[in-house]
Amino acid sequence: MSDGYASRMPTPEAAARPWQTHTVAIRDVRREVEGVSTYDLAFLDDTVREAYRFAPGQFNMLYLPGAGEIAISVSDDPRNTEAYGHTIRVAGNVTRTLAGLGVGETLGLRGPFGTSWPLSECIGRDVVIVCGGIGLAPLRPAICTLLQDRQQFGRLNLLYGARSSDTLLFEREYDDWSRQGMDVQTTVDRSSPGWLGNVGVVTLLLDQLPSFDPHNTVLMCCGPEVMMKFTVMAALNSGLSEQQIWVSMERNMQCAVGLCGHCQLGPTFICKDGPVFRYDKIAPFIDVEGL
Amino acid sequence: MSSKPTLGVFKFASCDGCQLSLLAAEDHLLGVAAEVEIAYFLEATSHIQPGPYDIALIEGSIITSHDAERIQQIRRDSKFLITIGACATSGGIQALRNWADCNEFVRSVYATPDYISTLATSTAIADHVQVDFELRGCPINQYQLIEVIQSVLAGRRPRTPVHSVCLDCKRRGTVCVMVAQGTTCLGPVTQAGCGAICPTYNRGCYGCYGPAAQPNLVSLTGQFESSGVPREQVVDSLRNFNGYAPEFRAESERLEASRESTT
Amino acid sequence: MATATEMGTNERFLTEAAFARIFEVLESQGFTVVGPTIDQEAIVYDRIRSVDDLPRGWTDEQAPGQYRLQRRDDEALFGYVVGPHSWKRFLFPPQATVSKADKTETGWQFQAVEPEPAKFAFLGVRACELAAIRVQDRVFMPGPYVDPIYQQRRDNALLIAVNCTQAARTCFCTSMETGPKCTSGYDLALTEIANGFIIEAATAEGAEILSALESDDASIQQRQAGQTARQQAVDQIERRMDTTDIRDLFLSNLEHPRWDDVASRCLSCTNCTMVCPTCFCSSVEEVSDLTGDHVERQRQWDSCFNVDFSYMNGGNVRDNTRSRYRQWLTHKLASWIDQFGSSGCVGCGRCITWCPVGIDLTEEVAAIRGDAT
Amino acid sequence: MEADQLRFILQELRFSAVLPVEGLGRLAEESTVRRVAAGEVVFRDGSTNNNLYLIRSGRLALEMNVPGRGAVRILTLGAGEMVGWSALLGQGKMTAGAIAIEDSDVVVASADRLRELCEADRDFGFLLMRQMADALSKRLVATRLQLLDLFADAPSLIPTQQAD
Amino acid sequence: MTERTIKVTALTRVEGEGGLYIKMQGDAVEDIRLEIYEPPRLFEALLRGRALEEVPDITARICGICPVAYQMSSVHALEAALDVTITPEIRQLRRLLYCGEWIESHALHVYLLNAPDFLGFESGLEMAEQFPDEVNRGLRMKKHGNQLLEVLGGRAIHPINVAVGGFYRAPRRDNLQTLIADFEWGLEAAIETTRWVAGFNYPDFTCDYQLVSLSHDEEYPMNEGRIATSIGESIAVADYESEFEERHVEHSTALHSLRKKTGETYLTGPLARVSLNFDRLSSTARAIAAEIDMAWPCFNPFQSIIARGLELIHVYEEALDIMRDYSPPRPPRIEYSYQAGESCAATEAPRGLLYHRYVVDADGKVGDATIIPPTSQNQAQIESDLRDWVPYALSDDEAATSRRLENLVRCYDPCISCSTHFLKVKIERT
Repeated sequence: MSDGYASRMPTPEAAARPWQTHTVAIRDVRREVEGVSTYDLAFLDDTVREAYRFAPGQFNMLYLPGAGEIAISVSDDPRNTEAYGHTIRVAGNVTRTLAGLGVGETLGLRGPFGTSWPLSECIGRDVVIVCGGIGLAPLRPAICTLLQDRQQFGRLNLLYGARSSDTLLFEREYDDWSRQGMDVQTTVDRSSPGWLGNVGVVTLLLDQLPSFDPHNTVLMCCGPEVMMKFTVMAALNSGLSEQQIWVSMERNMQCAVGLCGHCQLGPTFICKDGPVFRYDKIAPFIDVEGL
Repeated sequence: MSSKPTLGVFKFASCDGCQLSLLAAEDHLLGVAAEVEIAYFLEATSHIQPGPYDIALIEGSIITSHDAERIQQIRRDSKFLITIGACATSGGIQALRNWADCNEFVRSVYATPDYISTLATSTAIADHVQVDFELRGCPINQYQLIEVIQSVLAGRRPRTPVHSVCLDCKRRGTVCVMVAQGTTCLGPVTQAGCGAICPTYNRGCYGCYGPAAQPNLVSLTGQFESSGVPREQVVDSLRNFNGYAPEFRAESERLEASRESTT
Repeated sequence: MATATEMGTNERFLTEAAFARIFEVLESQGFTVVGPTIDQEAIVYDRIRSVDDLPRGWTDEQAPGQYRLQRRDDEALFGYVVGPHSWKRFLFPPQATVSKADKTETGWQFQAVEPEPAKFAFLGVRACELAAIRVQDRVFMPGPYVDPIYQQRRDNALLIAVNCTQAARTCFCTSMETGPKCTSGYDLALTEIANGFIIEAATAEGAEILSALESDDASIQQRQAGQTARQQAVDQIERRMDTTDIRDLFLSNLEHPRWDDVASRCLSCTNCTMVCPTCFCSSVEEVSDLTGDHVERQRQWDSCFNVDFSYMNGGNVRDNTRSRYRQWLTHKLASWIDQFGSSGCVGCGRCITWCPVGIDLTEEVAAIRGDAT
Repeated sequence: MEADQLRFILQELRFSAVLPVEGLGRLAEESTVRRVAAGEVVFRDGSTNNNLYLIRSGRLALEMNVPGRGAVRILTLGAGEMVGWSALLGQGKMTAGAIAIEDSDVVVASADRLRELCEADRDFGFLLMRQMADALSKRLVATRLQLLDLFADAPSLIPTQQAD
Repeated sequence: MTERTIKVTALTRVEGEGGLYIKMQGDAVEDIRLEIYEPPRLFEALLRGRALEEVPDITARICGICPVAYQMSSVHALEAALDVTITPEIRQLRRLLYCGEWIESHALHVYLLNAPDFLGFESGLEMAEQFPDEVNRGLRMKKHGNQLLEVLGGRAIHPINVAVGGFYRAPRRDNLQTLIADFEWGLEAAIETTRWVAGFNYPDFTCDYQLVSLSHDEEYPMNEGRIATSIGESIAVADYESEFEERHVEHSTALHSLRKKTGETYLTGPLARVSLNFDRLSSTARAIAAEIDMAWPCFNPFQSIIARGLELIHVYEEALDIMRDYSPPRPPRIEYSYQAGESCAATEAPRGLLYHRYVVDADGKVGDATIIPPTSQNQAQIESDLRDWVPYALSDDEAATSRRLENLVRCYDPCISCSTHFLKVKIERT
């Protein structure tokens, strides 16, 4: 079973042609929150579709000719093989162009690339997922997998922080996730009238987390770098070791295969050594300003 | 009536070269004309349409009070205002007057200075109104201009590099004239866009595209001086087509001030 | 092709006239010969067609921030050290189209561009440059993903090395253990001596070329002359870089005050990265026609010294020269070892010579080592 | 409630768990447990309050009054957290209001009595104040992170595009 | 008598910005002004104290349409002051560069600016819808000019390769050889252009011009020669300022160039050049001129466009000759040392005579500069012609009147950007 959680290595054909892009069509667009939508993308070529598999945490390069290419983690359940959801926030040229496209239109996709969440490591252990903002998207495939194989794992906790209650991603799914055995807690930075949930940063939820066994827990974290840094601090305070903490990093990824040099952080290439790192691998570098 | 976005091209104190770049884009000219409605472009067409304009291209600097008023109206009439070229973006070569006695300048050129109505300074458009995008160059690069128009139409950010001329020299295989020939070259602190033509033609860059991002002028001018270039010449090298761009200006004034204090 | 193993002392002697025939031999085998030639007041690498294109009787004087062609007092063909170009220009071209997109009725169609067939013979590759090619081989080829353009060109390249018989003031290959003698990685290696060359083949391909040329067994005197000439290069190298524990030195000195010092001098102009024979950073640009229906993706050399190189989420991670210079030198000398198992520096000295303000990385290393934390 | 029982409760709360048993005993003697119903105000912003509260269960929210916006919720706090530090530090006047957002049990201790305890037993006082400082520093860091507005939209890449 | 004012507030399809103001008393023109909005950029003043090497770069910025003309006049004047003699090879290369500018400028004017007047369009772009082949032909010719400028000058607008003494770098032979096929096509296109414009309907309108242009014994005038006039004079360029003068005229606030001794207006530009140098045109140009059968000298300003056509043929043919025989000049630039001096030069810009005079000091700095562009010289003539043209142009339709007046102005291809000597005019608003 654990085998199925591993990152996908490229086929020899893909490895020899890193720039080969495949045509995908937009099957569905779901508006998640203001400025964030999920695009279900399906390969037009059957052979490509059948060969394509991704592991939770891996990313694709989405290409809009003329606008450019951007690294986007797959936010979908890995069991889906027809179309793959990509949850995207409008931020730059590519995402803005994408926002102008509708169902049926096509774009390019290369991938999957990078490392994945350590789901094999989670077997028999408690799992705490801490994420912020759009950072929930790259963890959604992991959540789907954890819940799918629920009995394999110990307690599952999701701690999720967002700017405000109307920017909580995938809110309609929280009940399902709870029902399937994951404790879901949310918090917001800015409260709004009528919001009865938590207010404050997500690291406080970690502090308040009811007893968990720090020695038998895997923590997975994704969000803005500063948020991850403080989450890690809180986790280390709670008794976790750096080897139990995994984070998903972001940098300017251009080639996605370690050849262009853009996404370096110290000795690592975020695109091929990451985006998912065991924390001790990047701990010396994450705090260095401008590295 | 066409629903294409409207384009206006407006001229202030300038040589016409930047707007000519649009006409010089022979291969793209008719293409551009198909994408936008040219609503105001005196040099190209007698067809004149009143504002508002979706895109305004502004050439030239402000050197008369009349122009200082005219640009305000154009700003009000324009949705997306782009300055094109060194004059509009940093005041142009005519900004040399900013360091001189302008009245004396006028007297030296005109027999009857009373007829001349001009401001004492030549200033960039952004000193008068909010500018949405600045396209550098003396003259601008027509491909960059097309890129800017295309990207505004597509609602994306124009891809105009901010790196130094050096990078383009090296991509072209041009040998560094500063290192191999001891030529004074502003390439290391000048924004790319021209295609690194001067070093490729065996001469030093003279800064047509203005300061590159985060230029280290102090280090470069120090190098010029230690290789024997007189300070006066270093100052002049910074004071030409983009002399009044903030970084070039600050450095030439620093050099001048420290000369005064040391002599 | 150039899987050179030492083939012992199989040294032969070529007269200059015999050597001159190498151009036709190479061209008859379909090679495009690239080698040193004078252009723009420097010895550059370009397509050459005969010995007449070589920089006969010229040498290069180098110092931090300075390069000058000088007449030699002899007629040596390879009597210079290294110039502004490196072979990466040909193996990893400064500009290349990597893919194309066309809008059709059924949507976008994408096509990865197959590398154009290119078969280069590099004439005059120095030991440090052989090392640089080995370094880039490790960047572009071990996979899982390979760079198709580099691989195509590399697989088909013939490397004709020339041993240095002199050194520039900026050379420090001995510190990096990459030269000056060519020890591996070439097909043929030459040492220029009076009236001709000592030549040895290290691969079957090299041997085949050699066999097409008229050569004799090198005499003891000729071998000694070659040895003396090569030793002269060793003796002339003045510059040193202490590489002891250099990886840890750098990674534990990321906040060293020297970074501020060098940032006050550095122009962030990218020259060092561009002339470096191992720097491999690139970016991809969209090139489209006005309709936007035909788009090419062009890869071009980029540099970690560019402000927007580290652009992310509306800001730049390395937004000042201090962080960019630190990134470059730390990567080159330290984190490169983690990534590719060797230093990224081969001691060719180009970054010292071609820095417009003469920043010398060996001095920076010494300064950081001098009061390391 | 028995003092012993209260001591056990305090031993389980994160804020007080590390205090020495003897000190906890004395703290327990000065404390009571109170049930606050959802919506009930514990203290008001700007009011004078002379109690320190430790949340045993449920959740409290801290709110600040902003003219024109009413009570703005700044932070929510759960089991093990402390509320009302300004009472202990002697100011008395509350910098924020506290309200229960679900039915909650809180341990209430008189700030005056606690201060006396601290004066009398400086070792205990040091430990209590260290816990206080620790809790406040966490809250400060959390506030700073809120201040950074990390999840805000990235700045627009089109420079100052006019509204259209 | 009724008073009437006609204002063309913005002249279009000319380089630079200007207007037209005419005041009528009944049928009589009371006042007529070509109004220049171009703000004064004070080039002559800002050149003072600059290194003479910078002069060709700075003066190029006077005009983006004809930068080469400014570079040519300035380097020749400075070389004269420094006693530098360029080699014949450099001289040829400069002629070739000038050919590029003439092609670019003439093709632009003929196709995008002037031809729409004759065919009833508001712009070349609009004309392209009905005359796509012609406009594309014009654009392609214009591109040839730009390509030549790019090869020789580094870029088409404000070339960077022109130096005092020659060129910074000579192009390789193959750089130019690759252009030959295009230029062969271009020569045919220039012939077609001339035939095409010769077929336009021209108003029966002539002016009593004194024509002025450079003239050279062996070649069509471009970079050097003496100044010829249609009254039979041959004036040394050094005597320019004693023969021609910029003067205030009472009814106008603009500086007018006039003949110094007689106060007469004069015309410079293609019409004058072809008229005065017809025999020096290339053989093909002369053959086409014969084929279209018109008399030279020509005094109809509207037929300037035909003169441009003939000049296009000439410069294509000359460019081809130079390119075919080209080998890079060695050295590309003549060394010189500084000396104090003063000298002048005139060259033929696409729009006419361009005169420069410089004083330089022993440190190579500019002491004084005088620049008299062709359009400034033509301005008095333009106003004078307008005065004569008004009776033909006048109708009750205000817009039609303005258009017809503008048509005449456009024939001179005035380059108002080159307004080193134009004045800001206060517009009378009645």
